[in-house]
Amino acid sequence: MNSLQSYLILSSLLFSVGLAGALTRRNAILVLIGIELMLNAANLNFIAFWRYGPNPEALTGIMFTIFSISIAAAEAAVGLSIILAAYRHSRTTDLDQMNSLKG
Amino acid sequence: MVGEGILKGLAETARNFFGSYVSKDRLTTVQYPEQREPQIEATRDFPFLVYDGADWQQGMRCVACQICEKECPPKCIYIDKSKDKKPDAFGKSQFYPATFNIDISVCMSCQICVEVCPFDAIKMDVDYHLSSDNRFGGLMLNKQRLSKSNEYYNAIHPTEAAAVDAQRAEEKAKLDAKAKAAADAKAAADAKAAAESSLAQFAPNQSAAGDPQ
Amino acid sequence: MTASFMILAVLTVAGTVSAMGLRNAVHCVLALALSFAGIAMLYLQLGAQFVGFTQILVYVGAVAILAVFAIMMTHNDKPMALPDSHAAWVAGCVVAVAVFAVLTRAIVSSTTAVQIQTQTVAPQPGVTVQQIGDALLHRFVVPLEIMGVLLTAALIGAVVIAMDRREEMK
Amino acid sequence: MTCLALWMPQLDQIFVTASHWLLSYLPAALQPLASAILSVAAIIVAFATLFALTTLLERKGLGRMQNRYGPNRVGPCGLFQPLADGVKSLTKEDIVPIRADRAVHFMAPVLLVAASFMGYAVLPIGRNMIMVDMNAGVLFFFAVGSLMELAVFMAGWSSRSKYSLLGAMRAIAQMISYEVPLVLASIVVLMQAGSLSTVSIVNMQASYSGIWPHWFVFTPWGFAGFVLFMIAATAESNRSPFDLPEGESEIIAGYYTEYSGFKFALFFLGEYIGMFATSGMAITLFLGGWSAPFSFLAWVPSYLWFFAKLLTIIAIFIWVRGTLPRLRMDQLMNLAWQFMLPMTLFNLIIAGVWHFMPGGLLRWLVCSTMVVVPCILFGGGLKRKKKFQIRTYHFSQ
Repeated sequence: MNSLQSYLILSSLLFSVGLAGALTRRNAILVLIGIELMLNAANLNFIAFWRYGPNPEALTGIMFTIFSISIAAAEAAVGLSIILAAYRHSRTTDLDQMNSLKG
Repeated sequence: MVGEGILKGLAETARNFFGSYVSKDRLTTVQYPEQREPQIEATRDFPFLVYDGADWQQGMRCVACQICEKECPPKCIYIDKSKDKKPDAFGKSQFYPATFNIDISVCMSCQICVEVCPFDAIKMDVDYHLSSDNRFGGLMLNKQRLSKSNEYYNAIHPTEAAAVDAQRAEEKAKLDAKAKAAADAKAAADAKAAAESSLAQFAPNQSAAGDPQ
Repeated sequence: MTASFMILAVLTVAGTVSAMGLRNAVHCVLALALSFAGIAMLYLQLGAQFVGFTQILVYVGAVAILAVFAIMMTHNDKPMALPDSHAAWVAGCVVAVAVFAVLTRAIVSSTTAVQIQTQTVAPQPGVTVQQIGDALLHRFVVPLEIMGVLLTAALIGAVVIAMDRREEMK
Repeated sequence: MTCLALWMPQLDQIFVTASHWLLSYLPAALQPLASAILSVAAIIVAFATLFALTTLLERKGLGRMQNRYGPNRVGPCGLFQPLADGVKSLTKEDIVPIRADRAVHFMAPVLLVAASFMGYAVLPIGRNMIMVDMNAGVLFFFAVGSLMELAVFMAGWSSRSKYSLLGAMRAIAQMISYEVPLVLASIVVLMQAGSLSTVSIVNMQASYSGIWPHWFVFTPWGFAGFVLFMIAATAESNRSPFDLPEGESEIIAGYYTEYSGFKFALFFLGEYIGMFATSGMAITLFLGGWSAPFSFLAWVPSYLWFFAKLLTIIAIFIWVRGTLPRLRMDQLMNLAWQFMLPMTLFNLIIAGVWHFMPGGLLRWLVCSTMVVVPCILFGGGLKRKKKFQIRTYHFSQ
């Protein structure tokens, strides 16, 4: 196994753990955290490919990661504020109990 | 202008900072263990017991009347009355406190014990060096630690002590006068009785009638 | 696979697993911060300094703190009860393991990765902040501007959504 | 005199040469590691000593501002007071609240101190005296600074005390609010220097025209940036007048209420070390780092200049602490978002104008006006009397 592959396997492991968390946890905040972890795993892939790719001077991987980080930050802010607003309505962040569309 | 107040404040603290190095009278701190502030006469903190004369046990003014014990708001005084009596400063035979304890960790320095004492036996002290490494023994003052001489009282509260002494001297004088008058009366009565008895007997001796004096 | 990679990988995976597995939500976020920091250090190891520091600044300094605030504001800082049914839990894990298996199989059997590896890889492609800045403001200037608009919109949107509207409704 | 002129460069580089000499005795494989350990040890020793000195200076200075003596018992002029404090905090019992989250409670002070020490890696303390010359040094500094927020939260949350939690929430709100102007105020320098590396920023300022140095603080935007940076730095390091997170009269000691003994001392250390680090960054960005203030003083060893500037800034911190009362929470937030943020953004425009205008008196005039006018305008907005009404408090539902 070479270095690129080890980075990719690490990233897929992170992705799967994030996925498992997002699927099994019932707390909305933790689900969001799982999604963030999956995004991060993808970012790691970009950087690894940039590093071991054929032409690193193009900076495509780095640029992609920078934009991805900004989008993830925006996503976290909006997501958490939605959870907050939902909590105000239903007094819970448990996804199993948030089962009605009526406010 | 924005920030003007901040600049003024900074100037003030700078003035204090440098001023404290220039003029010594800005620094009002008293370097405590070495330097002491002069004691103010009306200072008071915890009560003590006054005794007259040289021996604290003999001259104790307290007669264990227990008024202070009853009046004390936080109940920090504990008195045991003695079984026997001994003569007090006025020569009257009185009880004395067998135990007299004040827990100064409880005492609130209200001075009520002093106000109610009819014998001027309990007064307020000024000594504040009372720190101790033992909360129970160190701050529970017994009779011996509480007793302080009348001279000490005169030294810490001169005006008040002078008034008390004057009043006690007056009382004592009154008592002495009374005693003298009583003694005189007694002597006179004795003389009279003696005279009568001598009259009743056969050999009256006039000079002997004045002898008991 | 160097020793430093192994250490960082173990650290990151441990952080991630505890972030998804601990019962107390605040512990989860703290473990998440560890995992983010580990990923940032992996970036540094790969020579992407700027991205690594940005990762710490954005994820550890902002997203983790934001998550923590959200947890405190939704009263989730007590240990959570275990799920009643294990069915969903098992299903989730099975799916995740399946995904991992498929990905690993793909990576290990990939010929492209081996091809890339056999090429001469620059020992450390020195990317300076200057290069990144140039790229951002020349080749990627339109995405950068769009990103600015997106972030502003997200900022305003987050404030509007999270605002307590009870006063208005009265 | 010639002898002196000959020796001064050696004196300037004495630490660098000494470290090279020490390292030359080690095998080549160990050298990078040993070099790192050596620099870390040097930084920790130097700045921990400075911390000890500062606590004493602060107490004495504050005392003098209030016409008191300050500590003067332990040793001559109270010089050994920090030692006594250290011994005291080491021998004190370490109390952990029974319901506290022990692991997090323990990790918080460690993380705080570690994070505050990490910033020194990119501070050029003297000529050639920097641990790592990173390409993105300034970014590293701010990234590491943001770790402190997490440490503060861990301390406040794990203590399971209302005071701690309130203090932590206040601290985080304040640190996040002031991190924005802090970074924005330093961006003007990055714009001018065209680099994020602290070494090249200092090198840019270390030249002279006549006897005057090219420090960034001697430009309108640089001066405004410096003042804004220092205000934000005061708030970042939770110093008076922004010491709400640990306002003794309201919430005891804020997020470290439940800490005692050596952990408490660690918080204290972390706070001061963080303050020195931000001051050091201000020196690097605006005050020319280790460069001498006049060209004819350039023979003085460079690290001495750095520490002289650092001590001056510390003195100003103490002076401000002795002067200003604590802000209210709403005043704090208004200052951050209504004054600092617009001013720093405006400062970016000023720096741009300065960059593209031809040099001369006109440029000075235009840029100075551009600094002063918005300052008065935004400041006036702060001063405007607000109508207060009776507030009804509702706790978090």
